[in-house]
Amino acid sequence: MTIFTNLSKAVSENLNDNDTVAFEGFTHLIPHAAAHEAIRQQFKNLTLIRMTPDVVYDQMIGMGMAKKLVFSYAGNPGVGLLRRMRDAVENNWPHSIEIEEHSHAAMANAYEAGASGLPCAVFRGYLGAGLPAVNPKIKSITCPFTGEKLAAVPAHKPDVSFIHAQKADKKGNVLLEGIIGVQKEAVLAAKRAVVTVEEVVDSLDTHSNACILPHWTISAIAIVPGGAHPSYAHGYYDRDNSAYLEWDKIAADRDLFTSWMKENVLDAKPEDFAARITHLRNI
Amino acid sequence: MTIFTNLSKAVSENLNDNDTVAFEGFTHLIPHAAAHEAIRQQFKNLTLIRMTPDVVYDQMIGMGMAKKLVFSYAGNPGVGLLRRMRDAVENNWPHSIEIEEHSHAAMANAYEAGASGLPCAVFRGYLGAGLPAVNPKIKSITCPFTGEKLAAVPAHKPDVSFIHAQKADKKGNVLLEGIIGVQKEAVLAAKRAVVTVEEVVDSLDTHSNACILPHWTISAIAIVPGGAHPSYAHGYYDRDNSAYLEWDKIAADRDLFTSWMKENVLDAKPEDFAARITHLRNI
Amino acid sequence: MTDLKFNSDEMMTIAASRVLENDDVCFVGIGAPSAACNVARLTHSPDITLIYESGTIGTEPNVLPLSIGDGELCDTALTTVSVPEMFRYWLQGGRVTVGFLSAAQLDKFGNINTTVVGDYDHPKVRLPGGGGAPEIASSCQEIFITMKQSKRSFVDKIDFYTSFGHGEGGDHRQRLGITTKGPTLLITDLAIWKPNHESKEFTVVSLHPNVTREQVQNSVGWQVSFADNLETTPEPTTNELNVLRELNERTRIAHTNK
Amino acid sequence: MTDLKFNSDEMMTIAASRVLENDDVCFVGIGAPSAACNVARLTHSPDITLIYESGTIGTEPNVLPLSIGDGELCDTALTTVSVPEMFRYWLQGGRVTVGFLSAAQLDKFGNINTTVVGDYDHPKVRLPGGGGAPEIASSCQEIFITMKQSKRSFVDKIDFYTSFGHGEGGDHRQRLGITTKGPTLLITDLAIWKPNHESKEFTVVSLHPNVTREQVQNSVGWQVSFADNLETTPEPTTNELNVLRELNERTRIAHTNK
Repeated sequence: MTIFTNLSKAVSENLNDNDTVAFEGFTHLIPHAAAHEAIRQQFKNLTLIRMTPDVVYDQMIGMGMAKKLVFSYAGNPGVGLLRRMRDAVENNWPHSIEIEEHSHAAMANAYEAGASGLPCAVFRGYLGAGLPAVNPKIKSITCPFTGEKLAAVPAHKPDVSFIHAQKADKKGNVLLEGIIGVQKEAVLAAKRAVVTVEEVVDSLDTHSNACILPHWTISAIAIVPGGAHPSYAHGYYDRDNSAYLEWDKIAADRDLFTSWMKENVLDAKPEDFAARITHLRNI
Repeated sequence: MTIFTNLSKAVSENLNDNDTVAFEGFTHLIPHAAAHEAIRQQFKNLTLIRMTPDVVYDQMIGMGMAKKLVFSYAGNPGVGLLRRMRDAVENNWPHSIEIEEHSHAAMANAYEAGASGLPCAVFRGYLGAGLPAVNPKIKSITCPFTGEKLAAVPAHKPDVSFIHAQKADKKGNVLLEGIIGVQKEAVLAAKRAVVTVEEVVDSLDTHSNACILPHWTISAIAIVPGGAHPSYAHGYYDRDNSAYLEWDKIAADRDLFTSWMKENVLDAKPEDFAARITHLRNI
Repeated sequence: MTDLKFNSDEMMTIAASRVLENDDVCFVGIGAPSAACNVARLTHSPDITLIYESGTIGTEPNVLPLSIGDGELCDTALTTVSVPEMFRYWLQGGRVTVGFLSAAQLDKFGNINTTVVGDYDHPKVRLPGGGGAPEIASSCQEIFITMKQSKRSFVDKIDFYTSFGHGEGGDHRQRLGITTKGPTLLITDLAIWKPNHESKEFTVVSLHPNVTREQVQNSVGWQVSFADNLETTPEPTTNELNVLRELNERTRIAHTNK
Repeated sequence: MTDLKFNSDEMMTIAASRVLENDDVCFVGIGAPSAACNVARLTHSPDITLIYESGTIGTEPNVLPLSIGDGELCDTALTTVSVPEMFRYWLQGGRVTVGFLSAAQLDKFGNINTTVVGDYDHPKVRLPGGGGAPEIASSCQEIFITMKQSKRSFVDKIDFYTSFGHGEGGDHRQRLGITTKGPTLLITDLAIWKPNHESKEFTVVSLHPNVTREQVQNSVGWQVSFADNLETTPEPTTNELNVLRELNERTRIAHTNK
């Protein structure tokens, strides 16, 4: 099927400068390999959407690819702050970035609304909170039955969403399982969707209500074993906690960051991910 | 666990005259046994909510228990019209009933909004359709970002929802699988929830993203093998298509209806359901 | 072409099956649409995605379902989602290329009534209601309708707008802010109809074999327009007929065995 | 009571674990709340339902997760739902009895800042942001907060209202239309605090063993109120300490092995 391709083509044919893009994953199944490929292809001026921007967005911001960040929690999970993002926000290095900040509830609802083809998400949120005063994208809507004032935010409609999943069948239908986050919504909300998978199998052979994305919702699939590292792929390999701890040190210093990125991203290949998870395999 | 009880108690302790109640099931897993128990206990003045009122609501309407019907498709699936409901609407037999009619999209969204604790559901619907002119519960809301006029309906918040499910574990956690319809939403939207199950097992032992209702979302569970008949329970027994065809004849005549109800419902017991599905078992 | 005799029901189902394509994502109504969609899948469009509103996506039933939620649909589906998700992500999300509907009453602009005959508050016949149809009609990229012609169902004025087709014709859809195409094909037991480009009135573009203009007109409650270049629908092929008949026979056995 | 020595971190976690009950449905923040919730589960409340915002419901991790979405949480959960469902059905749906939070900055009314130190547009320190906290604070039936006391974090005025506690005190929550109780308990390394019934200002109701009023006051940026009937928090029991230490040890081994 033409939906299968290599990661380089999957990225170059679906991502463009100035795009609004989501690389989604909620701690689990983060599409690191796809993000590194985007870094190698040196895209510029991206609006990056993600509930939990972590290491990959720290890397893309540090490499100067981001015009704007739309997010709800920007931390290195279990470790601390994002030092490249801080450097951009606090010191404009390598350049300043715009911030559009939400709560998790707002972001999750905005993806859900995007997947649902709606222009906005409506939920009970931000009561008493400070964000509506600093984010003009947070508005309200009044229930026509009760008069209750509810929060409204624009639906997320990325130009392209990238996700990593456990497997695809030969037609290109994709299975995600475990902590599935907002990935289904991110794919369905986007104009184009790129998926990296651990493997391709004859049949997904799973539960009738499992989280499956039909092949016709996906623009391109690339097989990248280990492609979530240092995040994890449930049933394949564990989270590389030490890599997250290490990132805190790397990101603390501009020069160290730059040389690490050259060695581990710019001069690396998608195929390198497989070796990074050998010691983390759990099957 | 006190959550397990017999069907008679489960119904008498959770349903009251004048309640708004949903017996949900989308062709699959329809809680026939629970509805028959409600008929035996002769509740009055109920507001019956259901996307697809079929044989059980035809029976309850024919028995004079319904004050009002909130629905989106009132048919005998694969067979035709609901003759007892028609007799009530067209001829006020046994008495007149109020009608609040929606589309499937509106009903599904109204349950989803109820489960989400929202006062109303917002969706793109009813464009050019006739229902908004005859149903004052259909209003609109304007997107504060695009100006698009969207449909709004009140959230469903039943006093009690009844569903049938495949199994519960010993703590009372319930698993539904296959065509899961709106049952999870109906349970989470309701003040109280009663579940009948085919069996109780040591462990649900299923996929991590299966449709499971934790025990603390459920008021009472009764074990009623065959409790969905003539609907079906995926993995247990097939749909009794001939019973649906037969219903068309029974419901066509007031006297035949009345005598059938006496013999098969009023004078019957929850335990009778098990024998009705013996020939339909598929495991 | 075939040496087998065929009846008008078979011609309708087969003609309807031909208008689907291999990469269509089709929201399937029960009854005539369901048969047509599955014949398409079993003949020229093996990879077509069939969706039933019960939540089954990419289903490949071996027999036709009696209801919209038969276990067969789930057993053979790629995945089965909840009904709220079906209506939010898949239908409203704009993922469906073709909605395939039937009707109790239809007018010449493709507006559909399955709600009531007579007045809404005091109906002569209370029909089942719209179910998914109101939003299928507005959310799918286009709508195909298939049903048998009769004066009772092909009416000049429907009693209730269950689903909006082209309204009063012309640009009525656009004026209501509906961005999808609406009804683009009507396949009956007698003919194939398409909306006129300007007026959006359904026009007969192809007569089924051995059907006359008079037969069409006599089973319709309005003055029928015929296309200048009126065609004749190709007869069912042997393969089409065999596939349909085998499907119906498997279905009959499956639903009466129980 | 125990003969084992314990430190103030341990006292904090154990005191926090004691306030949970067996039938609580608890939305768990990472860090100190996560430890407290799991100690509760492993001691007096074996059936407590722990929910993490990654979608894991009824999880029973054998080791503490490093992140909110560790595989361990899913492996041991009753079920794992999508994040939109988590925030819509479970949190906003009002199903959570206790939200357990921590903070970078806290004021005496239980308002929380995890967004910025300094001005929002030109921050001195850009913190991670609220994540789930803004809606946890308003949707859970009540909020417990646990964090270590320090002048840097217990401030008279927070720099940003990430999550609303009692606002300016009194009936401020109700005036905003918030129907839930908000912060009802604060458990620190030094004391247990509860909001004053009227003013909603956090008041020290119990000092941990060997902690003085001065220690409490010296680590807080406002004039502290103490309850008239000030109590002393019972020391950790041997069992509580053993459970906590074993949990921490299992966690250490699990997260460094890799």
